[in-house]
Amino acid sequence: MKNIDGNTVSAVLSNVANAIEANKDYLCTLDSEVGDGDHGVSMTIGMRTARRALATLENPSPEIAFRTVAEAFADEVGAASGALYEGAFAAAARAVAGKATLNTTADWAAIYEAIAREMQAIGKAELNDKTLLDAWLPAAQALRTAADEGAPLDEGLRRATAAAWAGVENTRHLIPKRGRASRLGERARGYQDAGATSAWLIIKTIEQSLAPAAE
Amino acid sequence: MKNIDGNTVSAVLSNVANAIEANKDYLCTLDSEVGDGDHGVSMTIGMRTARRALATLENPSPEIAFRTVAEAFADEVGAASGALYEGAFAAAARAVAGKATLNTTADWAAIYEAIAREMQAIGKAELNDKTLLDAWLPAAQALRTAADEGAPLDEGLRRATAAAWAGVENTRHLIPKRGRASRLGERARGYQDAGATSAWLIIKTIEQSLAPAAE
Amino acid sequence: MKKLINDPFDFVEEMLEGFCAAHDDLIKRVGRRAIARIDAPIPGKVGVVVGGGSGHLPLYTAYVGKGGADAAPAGNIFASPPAKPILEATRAANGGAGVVYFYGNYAGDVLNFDRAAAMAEAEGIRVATVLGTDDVASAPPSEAHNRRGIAGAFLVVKVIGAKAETMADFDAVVATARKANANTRTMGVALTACTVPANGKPTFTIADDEMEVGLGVHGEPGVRRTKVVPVDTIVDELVETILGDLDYTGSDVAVLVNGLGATPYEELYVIYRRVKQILDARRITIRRKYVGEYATSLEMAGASVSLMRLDAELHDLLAMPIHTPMIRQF
Amino acid sequence: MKKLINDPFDFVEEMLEGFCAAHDDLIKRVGRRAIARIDAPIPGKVGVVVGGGSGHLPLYTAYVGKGGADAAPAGNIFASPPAKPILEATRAANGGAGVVYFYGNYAGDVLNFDRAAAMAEAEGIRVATVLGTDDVASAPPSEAHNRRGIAGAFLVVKVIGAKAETMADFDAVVATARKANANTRTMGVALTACTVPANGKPTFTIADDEMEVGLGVHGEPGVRRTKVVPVDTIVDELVETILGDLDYTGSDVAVLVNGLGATPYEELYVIYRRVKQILDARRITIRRKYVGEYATSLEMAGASVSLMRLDAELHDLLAMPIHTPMIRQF
Ligand SMILES: Nc1ncnc2c1ncn2[C@@H]1O[C@H](COP(=O)(O)OP(=O)(O)O)[C@@H](O)[C@H]1O
Ligand SMILES: Nc1ncnc2c1ncn2[C@@H]1O[C@H](COP(=O)(O)OP(=O)(O)O)[C@@H](O)[C@H]1O
Ligand SMILES: [Mg+2]
Ligand SMILES: [Mg+2]
Ligand SMILES: [Mg+2]
Ligand SMILES: [Mg+2]
Repeated sequence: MKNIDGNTVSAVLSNVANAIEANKDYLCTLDSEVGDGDHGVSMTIGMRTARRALATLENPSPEIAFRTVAEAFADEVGAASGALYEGAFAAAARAVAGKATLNTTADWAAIYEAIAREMQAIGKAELNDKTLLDAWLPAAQALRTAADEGAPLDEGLRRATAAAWAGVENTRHLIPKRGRASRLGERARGYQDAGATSAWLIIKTIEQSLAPAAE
Repeated sequence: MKNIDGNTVSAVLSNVANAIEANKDYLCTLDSEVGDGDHGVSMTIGMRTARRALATLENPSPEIAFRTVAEAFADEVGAASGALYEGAFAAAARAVAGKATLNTTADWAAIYEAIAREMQAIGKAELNDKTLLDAWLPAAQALRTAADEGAPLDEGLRRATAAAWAGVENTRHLIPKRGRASRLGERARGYQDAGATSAWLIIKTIEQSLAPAAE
Repeated sequence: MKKLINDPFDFVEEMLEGFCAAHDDLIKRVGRRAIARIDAPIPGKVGVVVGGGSGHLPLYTAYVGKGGADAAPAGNIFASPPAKPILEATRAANGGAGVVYFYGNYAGDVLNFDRAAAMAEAEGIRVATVLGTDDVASAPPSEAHNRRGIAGAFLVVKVIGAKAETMADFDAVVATARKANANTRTMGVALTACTVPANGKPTFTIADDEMEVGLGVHGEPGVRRTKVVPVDTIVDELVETILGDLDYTGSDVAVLVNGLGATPYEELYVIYRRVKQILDARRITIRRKYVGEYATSLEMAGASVSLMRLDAELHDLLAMPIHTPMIRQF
Repeated sequence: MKKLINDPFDFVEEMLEGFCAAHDDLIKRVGRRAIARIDAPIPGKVGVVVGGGSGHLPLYTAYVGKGGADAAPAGNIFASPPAKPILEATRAANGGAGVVYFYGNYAGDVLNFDRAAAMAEAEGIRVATVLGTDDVASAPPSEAHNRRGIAGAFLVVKVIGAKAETMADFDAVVATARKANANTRTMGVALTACTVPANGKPTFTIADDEMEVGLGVHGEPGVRRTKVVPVDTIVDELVETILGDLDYTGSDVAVLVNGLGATPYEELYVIYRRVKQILDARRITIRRKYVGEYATSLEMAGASVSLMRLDAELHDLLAMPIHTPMIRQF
């Protein structure tokens, strides 16, 4: 098993940027159904800016890597997703402050929990409100359970991805309670939430990027 | 042979209105190729208004019937075609002033000549400038020749229609010298002139409407 | 959708560059994504900050100027600005008498403006927020406070800007802003979709003979999709819905007929003609009228009708002059 | 193309009804198809009459007002008005000092305005005609006088209206009008077609990835059809063509970036940004700038760039105030 240091975290977050950008159109299409069609654009702008900034860092700490992403969202994004991810990545940064490596399942459980908690604090959404929390909350919970059970990191991350995807699929059956789709009520049922989908993409990319290191 | 009095002229002009309106889209499409796509609209507005006004007249003289059409164009149309037809129908009215019937080939030759001459005076176009004169000038000439040869009215009108159509077909090979298409030069070659086409429609409808009376 | 743009990700940046260059006599840049009127901040005047996603010009950046807003942050296309440019706009607008925020009631905007407000208050700037909620199609009357803000924002900003220009104090400006919004209702119809440049595909598809009634200004679904009918029939539905939502009996009103982008001005005047017929028949008196493009949705075809119920104060404030990059009233 | 209209044959009538009702403080109707500024005729002032086919608002009816034109006849969509409303507008504009006609150089307009001029002169009204010929794409320099008039008309009318407002005499107004037109050049690009309502079909078809360079404002073919390229490349071509047509070296200029209808204002500002870059690099000084919709073609998407070469007189006249239904400058 390799050390997951700040450089690795930075590489992981760059992979996330690539994954988001590769799925820009898919995320926009989902957001078009009941929203304004820009979710893939907002996430791409944030993560692209983050990737550029990450590339300029020399041996960042994990905290700095996460904070750099938070700043990219703070500077460039806006929108509902921008406010949420700015806060979420800042919370992740605080959660890893002082740590040189993030090798354990518990390390990442703390990160996911910080992200989900901060998003909830900012956006006031609950589980089943058909938002990105429907991916982040189950993912954080699955990872925490894995950590409590002593599961290795790669297994924990896999479980988190699976939980996130189940959450995404579940959004299809929900009526939105937050965000611009919330005014549509019943008419928004049947559509998969864009924000939950990009959340799952992030979670899945972290898992896959860390797989070699976490084995 | 029946008398072609003012009521007959009025009925003929109403037929012309119907024919123009039935071909509105065709004329617009022709004008779209090299112009602004409104020729069928302008002619329809003029002839519709004329038809309504003609319907209110009681036993008009031929002069009044033509003048009514001129006034409809003057009030409602504008555009190149409106200015030309306002003048043309006014000239036709002057050409038949004082006449109760228009039974002879010479009567109609005088009308077509007055129309063509006035249009030339107003628009300053020559034969082969790719305008409605490419229908009116040959039609007037054919009718005059028929009159000079002592041909009966129905035959004269048929020859006028044929000459007008030949003129319309010829416009396809011409470069426009007048009107908004004139700036296109070579690029306008190959397209049939909208104004010449509506002129032929008028000429043909007059012929067909008068056929029973002119036999 | 074809667009006259370069890299779609540079669009807002290049647009702001051109906007600021074209109007350097009236406005100035106060941040990478924030502008302010050239003479801001005005000492002792309550500052007015408006803003939201880009793609709606003249809303909101072109509402900044004398008699209008003091400053505006500009977000990406259809995306609320982040807190940072909102804070920059807030500082630029602050003449020491506090700052009033007015923007459309959208989740993203609320999140970001609220953050900025907290940051501004931490710096000692007093902030109050008034949300635009004029879109009657977006929620039933019982949830009127949850409605979206659409074109009626123009009338409300016109009122707030004028009120602040009179040097009214903070509480008075806030109270008037709330009154203006509470008396404003809008409903619209869209005939075609629009395309977020960096997305590249239309936000929705709509058949060649259909229209969407009550559509949101970002392409969010409306209340009903139906065949296109004569515009008088459409206007009847829009105005009747508005009149059924708020009691305008015997009132003076301001009318705003707003084009969404692609609809010709000629059509807007046909709509105004019908609105006037309806209001005349009901003895509702049109005291102020605005016909044009005041809040667009990129190249969307469609229009909305807004009615603001007027008291003497609202009337007089609407009648005051305004001079911004795209809104001018003598 | 879907439109917000009733019977297409009633469109212009209903539009004028709405227009006159919406702007009854500024203009009045002086014929079934003619309007005039509310205080026309102004004794001793040279009258300015502009006009043409409808479907181009604000051109021409919304150019009528203080500092603009005195009166305007309105034709059917894309069709010159007949002589009669032109004559009505002429009478309404005539304050005894003669009337100047300005309109775009189109066959139909020339025929009808010339007729009206003859009728007006028969009534003792002195008339002079200046034709708008700014479209560089419509004829080579050797035939510049045969060119079409397009959006540059706005700048020219702004100058003529201001000159007349100074109470200059007839010959002076005519001379300034000619100078204004002679110093103005425009070139445009279209991305989509427009539809004459009573026709019902687009005037031309254009592929989803194509644009027409040099298109006429009524959908007349331009000089070249080509793939859509980045807007900077397009603007470079438009501006270079204009600069190659008239010598702007070391000049002061007015810039007009005009939207044809469906193109968002945001894109117009991106265009302005590029125009400024080009002119800055060539040390051509932008003294006046206009970005917006000044001459539209119904719902066509596209834009044009106009440059007016300025001397002191043209500059000062452009800088004077104007107050019309859709054009306001303090
Ligand atoms: N209050 C909220 N809490 C959590 N997530 C939210 C909230 N509001 C919106 N979202 C998420 O944001 C997504 C939309 O993001 P995006 O399209 O980028 O922003 P916007 O709605 O401002 O255009 C939604 O799909 C939803 O998942
Ligand atoms: N000077 C002219 N003389 C004769 N006919 C003309 C002249 N100018 C234009 N036309 C005719 O008018 C037709 C176009 O008419 P129309 O479309 O109604 O007017 P506009 O060009 O003003 O839109 C052309 O096809 C041509 O036949
Ligand atoms: Mg969105
Ligand atoms: Mg035509
Ligand atoms: Mg958005
Ligand atoms: Mg025409």
